[in-house]
Amino acid sequence: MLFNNRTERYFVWVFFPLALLMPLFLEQNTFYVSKLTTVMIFAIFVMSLDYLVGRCGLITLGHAMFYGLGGYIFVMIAPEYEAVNFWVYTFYICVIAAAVALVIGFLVLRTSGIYMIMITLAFAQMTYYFFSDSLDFGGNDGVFIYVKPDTSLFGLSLFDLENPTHFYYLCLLSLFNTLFFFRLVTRSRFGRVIDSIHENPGRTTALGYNIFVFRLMAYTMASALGAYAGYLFTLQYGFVNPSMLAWTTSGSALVMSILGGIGSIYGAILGVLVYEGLHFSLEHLTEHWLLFMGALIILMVILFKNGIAGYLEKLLERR
Amino acid sequence: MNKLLEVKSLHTLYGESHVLHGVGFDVEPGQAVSLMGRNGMGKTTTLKSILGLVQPRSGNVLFNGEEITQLPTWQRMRRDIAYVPEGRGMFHNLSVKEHLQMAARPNKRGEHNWDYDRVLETFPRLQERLGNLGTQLSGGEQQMLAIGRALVTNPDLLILDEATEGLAPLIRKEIWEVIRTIKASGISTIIVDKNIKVLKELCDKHIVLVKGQVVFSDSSEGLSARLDEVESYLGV
Amino acid sequence: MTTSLFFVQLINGLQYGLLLFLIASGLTLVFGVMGILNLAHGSMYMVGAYLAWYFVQQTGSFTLSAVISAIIALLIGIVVERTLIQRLYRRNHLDQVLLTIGMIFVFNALQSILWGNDPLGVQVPDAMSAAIPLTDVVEYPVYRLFVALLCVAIAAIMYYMINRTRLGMLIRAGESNREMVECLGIDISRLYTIVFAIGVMLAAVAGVIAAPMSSIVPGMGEHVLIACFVVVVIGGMGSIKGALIGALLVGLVDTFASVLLPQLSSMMIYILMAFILLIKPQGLFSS
Amino acid sequence: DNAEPIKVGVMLPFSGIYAALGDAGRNGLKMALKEHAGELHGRQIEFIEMDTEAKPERAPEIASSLLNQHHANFIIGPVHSGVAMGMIKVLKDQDTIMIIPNAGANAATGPLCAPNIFRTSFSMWQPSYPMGQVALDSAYKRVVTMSWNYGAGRESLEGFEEAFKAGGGEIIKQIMVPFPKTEFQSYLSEIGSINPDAVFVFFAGGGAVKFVKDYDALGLKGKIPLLGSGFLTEGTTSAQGPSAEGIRTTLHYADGLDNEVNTKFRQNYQQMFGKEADIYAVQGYDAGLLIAKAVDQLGGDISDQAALIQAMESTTLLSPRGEVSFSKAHNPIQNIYLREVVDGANKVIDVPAAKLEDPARGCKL
Amino acid sequence: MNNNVILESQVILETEGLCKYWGGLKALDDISLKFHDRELHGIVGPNGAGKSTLLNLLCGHYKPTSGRIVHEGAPIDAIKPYAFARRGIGRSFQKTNIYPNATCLENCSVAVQRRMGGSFNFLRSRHRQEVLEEIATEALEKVGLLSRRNEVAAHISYGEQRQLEIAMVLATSPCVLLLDEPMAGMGHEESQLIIELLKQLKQEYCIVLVEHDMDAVFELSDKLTVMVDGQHLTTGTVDRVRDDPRVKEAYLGQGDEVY
Ligand SMILES: Nc1ncnc2c1ncn2[C@@H]1O[C@H](COP(=O)(O)OP(=O)(O)OP(=O)(O)O)[C@@H](O)[C@H]1O
Ligand SMILES: Nc1ncnc2c1ncn2[C@@H]1O[C@H](COP(=O)(O)OP(=O)(O)OP(=O)(O)O)[C@@H](O)[C@H]1O
Ligand SMILES: [Mg+2]
Ligand SMILES: [Mg+2]
Repeated sequence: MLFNNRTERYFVWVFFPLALLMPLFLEQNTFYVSKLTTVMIFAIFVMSLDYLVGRCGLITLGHAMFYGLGGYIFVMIAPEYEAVNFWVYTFYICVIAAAVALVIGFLVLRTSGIYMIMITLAFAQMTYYFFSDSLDFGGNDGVFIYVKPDTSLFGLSLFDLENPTHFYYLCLLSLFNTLFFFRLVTRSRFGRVIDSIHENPGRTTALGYNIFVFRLMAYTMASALGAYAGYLFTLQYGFVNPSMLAWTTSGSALVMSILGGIGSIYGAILGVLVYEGLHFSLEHLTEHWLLFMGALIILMVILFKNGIAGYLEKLLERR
Repeated sequence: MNKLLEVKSLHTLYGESHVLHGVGFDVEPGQAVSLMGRNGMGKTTTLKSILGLVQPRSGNVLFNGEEITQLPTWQRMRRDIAYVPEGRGMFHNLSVKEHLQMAARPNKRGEHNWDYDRVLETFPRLQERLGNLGTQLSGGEQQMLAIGRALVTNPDLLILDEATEGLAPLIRKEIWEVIRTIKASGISTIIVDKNIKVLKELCDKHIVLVKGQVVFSDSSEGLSARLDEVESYLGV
Repeated sequence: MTTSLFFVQLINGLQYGLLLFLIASGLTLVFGVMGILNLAHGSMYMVGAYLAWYFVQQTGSFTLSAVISAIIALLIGIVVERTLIQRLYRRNHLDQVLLTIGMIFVFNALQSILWGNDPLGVQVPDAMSAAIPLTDVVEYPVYRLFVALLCVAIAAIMYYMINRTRLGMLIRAGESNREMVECLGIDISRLYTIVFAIGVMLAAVAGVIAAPMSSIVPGMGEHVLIACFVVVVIGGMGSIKGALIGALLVGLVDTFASVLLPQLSSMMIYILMAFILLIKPQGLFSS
Repeated sequence: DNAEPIKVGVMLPFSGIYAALGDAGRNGLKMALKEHAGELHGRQIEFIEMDTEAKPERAPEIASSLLNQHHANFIIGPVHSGVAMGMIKVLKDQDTIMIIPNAGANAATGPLCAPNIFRTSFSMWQPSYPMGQVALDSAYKRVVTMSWNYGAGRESLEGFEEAFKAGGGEIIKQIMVPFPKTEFQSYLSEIGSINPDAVFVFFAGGGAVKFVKDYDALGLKGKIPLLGSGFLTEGTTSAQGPSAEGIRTTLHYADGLDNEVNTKFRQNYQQMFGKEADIYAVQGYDAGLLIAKAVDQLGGDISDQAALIQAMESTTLLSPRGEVSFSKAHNPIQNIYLREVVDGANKVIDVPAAKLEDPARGCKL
Repeated sequence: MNNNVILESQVILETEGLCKYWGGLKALDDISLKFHDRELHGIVGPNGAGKSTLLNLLCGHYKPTSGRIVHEGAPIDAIKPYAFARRGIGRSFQKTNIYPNATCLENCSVAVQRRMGGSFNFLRSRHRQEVLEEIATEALEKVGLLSRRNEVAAHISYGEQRQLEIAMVLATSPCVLLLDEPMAGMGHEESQLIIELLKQLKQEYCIVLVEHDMDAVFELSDKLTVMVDGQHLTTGTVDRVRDDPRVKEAYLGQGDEVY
């Protein structure tokens, strides 16, 4: 079975049906639909990071670079006032981001641990300043995307991106596919090697695996998915800003992934839901929401050994 | 005679798995005690329970008549116990010299029998490697350093897990000599090793564990008498 | 660039580097040597600056304020280590990330509640308000020289303590294998509490000392945080010498880049860091 | 219908580096609506406050929340230009009125202008353009300009440059500091070696404090005159201390403006919030004033957006900064004052531009 | 020992003037050795003689300071560490080096998979092909760990971990086995098991064995090399080496008693 852990199975069975029905409840209020869309987009991003950090042991503080690139690549390659094809551009963006990741990964994967955190940060910051200082891409203020792509595939147009509910379903589908994909990958033979490398890189080399290549592939894959999430985010409101690439974005994603349960993949969704949910509700309650947010985060680290997913597993996995 | 260490019916669990089933024995001052058993029988677990590195579910550990079962590890060690763990426990960021300097201290009675210089005398090999980091030593050198590091704390009770693992025959002999000397100076030892011949000659008392239970506990004479039985426990 | 300007910039670079070292010194200790990933380091820097401001208002004396602030920071360090950090030693390093980010939120909120959001300033103590002329126009404030000297002193003391004393060995050993240190009869947990608190205090003291030269504003902690990590990491984890040289390198490169390569100056320290880590993947002086 | 409260969404930074600006803006806004409660024809005001954290990437979402979740009639915000862009993307041509109480990006009332977007603050060009003439009048010929390298900074310098160059001045060097870096020492040393007639800068908030202190500490003060867009000394003089004394800046407001509205405004503000008002408070105040005036004109019925916009366009506000009316692009037409810091306060010394209107390049309204 | 066998079998791995210096320390100095197919070559020497260093060079873990390593006629000292294993040079470590959080079976499966391929298959389940697990199980069985098959490696005892270490090397089915003190930390029974196993294996493979357990070394070795302080002291048959006075002085000690 693909979702072989009981908690994960429950989660998938509860979350996705609920998410499918959600717009029915919220139809009157497009904001909630949009908000959930944003959450799901970010969950894709966090999931790709979770795979890198939790499964591959490649801790990066530069993942937002690809999130931002997802948007900026689109701005760079798409004509300004003409609707392009969504799928074609998804392909372009993923391929270009993967190419960038291949080059950057080739450099950063020589280091490990904290050194890798810092060197990925370095590359992300360089990209950040590149766009933030640039006059062509709106600089610090960001740029607009005026025309959203159309999503026809073989003449069949399933989603209208201008319609928030359609966009919501597109993102939900993407999220499910991402989860499904990562599950396949972690369960595969490739996944076995990745697990081994995570646990003991030296031993894996001694067994004859070229760990660099495996890491590079994982890095490239996760980066391309991160870019895809950024692309979706950009399309949601048609707005790109360099802050998408800032280290704070990477930091938030890392926080959500740890909160959700690092390495559990589906925990990414939990992490984003809980973090964003707390943020959303506290922000409305009090001006000093930061205080409560911080206190709750501290409390959760202390109480949950392996994030929220770990906590749920402790509750549900008892036979 | 009063006991230095008393271990009473220890039950230790790792999560769900019950490893020690009521292990009990005692060590008298100046005595050398061997702890034997096949792989996975609970020798290390017994030692760790004594030191508080794992907390036994039930049972007691008394040192010099004083109950120490609830104390944190460092307080137990302060009662002048020293430990050489299996796997050696080197510090990757300390040099050989620093390993010895950081650990060195007089014992409770203020005695300084073992100090930096004496360890280097005993293991001249280390003398040549003073600047190497702990993990930049050969396996045997690490073992020497681990023993030296334990000795400079001037213990009353020295606990050696896999005492001579990875040592060349000559050095192994050396180690047995050292243990003989410290025994002569009144220090007690608990030794885990597989060399039954040497242990028989060196130790006053022998304990054999099978599946977390003491199946044999007797003096060397007793061991000679029941050698076949013990050897079958050990799979020799 | 004229020679005189070159020398002025050299001094600027060194002084900035030394200041960076001062700010990063606590992190070098807590993160580099002890291996605790404390992202709230910058917050303690901020707290130091705000405390300095507050007690200068109350007492009128900068020195007194510095002493009180340092003591408060030490206490905060003890409490934080005892109640929070200590629970995480046996866990994944990443949990420390989460915990300390939570702490950043809390400190930021408290700062806003206690002291408001307006920018604040502390004046340079009168005794050190003089300046030494460097060129016709530019002069150099005595206070900044004093800070530079102080940084050198702190670097020397830290280097000696970590590398030469038994205490330093114990701390390093604790980073490598806590259990084994405990097996040598050392109360590692109390030792760690104290050293962590000292690290926190160093961060706050840096905030106090930097206060008269900078602006005290919300978010000032996050700005220095990255720079601190850059310094510690390019120097090589756990190396005081590395951190000092890393700090000076960052200071010099940043200073000269802003004048000579203004288009790249925003990226320069990252380029420097990437460059160093590509050549030496463990930093300059890692063991 | 008039029983419903008027919903005012407040989208300002209440945490992070811009929090002080957000606070002041909100204070001003609330004060204005309270003082002018009588003109609301019985309608209550309901505030919905959202912390932008000055994060542009969150701006569309928050704006959408105010628009679609809370159905705000007015949205006041933001401080940060990047956030403004994100908001405009969502709010442009919607049925809510967006009033910008600070962000000065020229584009907001330039190429991106829209019928429902108003600004009660300024465009970056506005406060610095008149300084060009001031510099020329002071016989400064060779000037170094300096600011953070971001939109607001660049546009501010451009405003100064436009007037200064037109009058024959020469910009001998333009220094762009990476945003939000506050290490100015090397730049100042360089300026010292160039020794220009004057320096014109744009910095704000904490950066402004640090800059002014460094300028003094390195001995440039008193040797090379420092000019600035007024934000250099707004809300920061107490932190800057004596280092700020004598700095001349241009802005659409000054503490000591001698008019009745201002005196009363400063007094009330001091009373309500326990601190001195600054430009950010004034801009927020004017946003409130604008709402009050428009609601009053329509007799409390704001359901017709076209009428509402018409009413807002045609009002003239009696602001603490003097009379303010709105250009076609919905940017304020206002006086720009030349101020000098005296005893920690920005005292008016001249009015280099009266009723200055932003050129609103690119706006098709 | 049968000398004819030694002469007939071919050289499979060879070092020429191999040196490894750590700063000023000559951990390995000018070592030239030949390792033959289907032969167990024992290496002994005092602690710090450079035995582990030699193995680390032979498996590509370290790069030599100078000298050459030739495998089946091809010089291999310039190739990447992982490539050594791909050429069939497998090694076990002196300091236990396993995947602590994976089960014993999984530990071996990783090793088997290297050989079986499919490591770049992203989609197919790793549990789909039983052959792989069969081979892994076989390896566990050989070292006597079958009953611990599904135990997490961190939860088995130290000695058992040493057994697992060997099982993992076997699972890669190498042609050259480099074993660094495989018996250290193992009990009698387990040691005996490994000795029996090695006796079998040496009929097929070239085995280089570093070990301080003299009984085992003497029993198993076809050829024995003694190293002292990075230098090559002597190489020969067990009997010759055992009686060499230099060896007695440097390593074994006088007298018959072996500790
Ligand atoms: N951390 C652990 N978690 C779970 N089980 C453990 C753990 N450590 C040891 N065990 C189990 O406890 C039993 C006893 O282990 P112990 O290490 O005490 O054996 P030992 O007698 O020292 O063996 P050896 O001679 O191999 O070192 C073993 O069966 C082992 O599987
Ligand atoms: N990374 C290193 N840096 C410096 N010296 C090292 C390093 N690794 C090993 N050495 C030294 O090289 C010498 C040879 O070590 P090696 O591990 O090869 O010895 P060995 O023959 O395997 O000994 P043992 O039987 O004790 O395992 C030792 O003296 C050791 O201190
Ligand atoms: Mg054991
Ligand atoms: Mg060795």
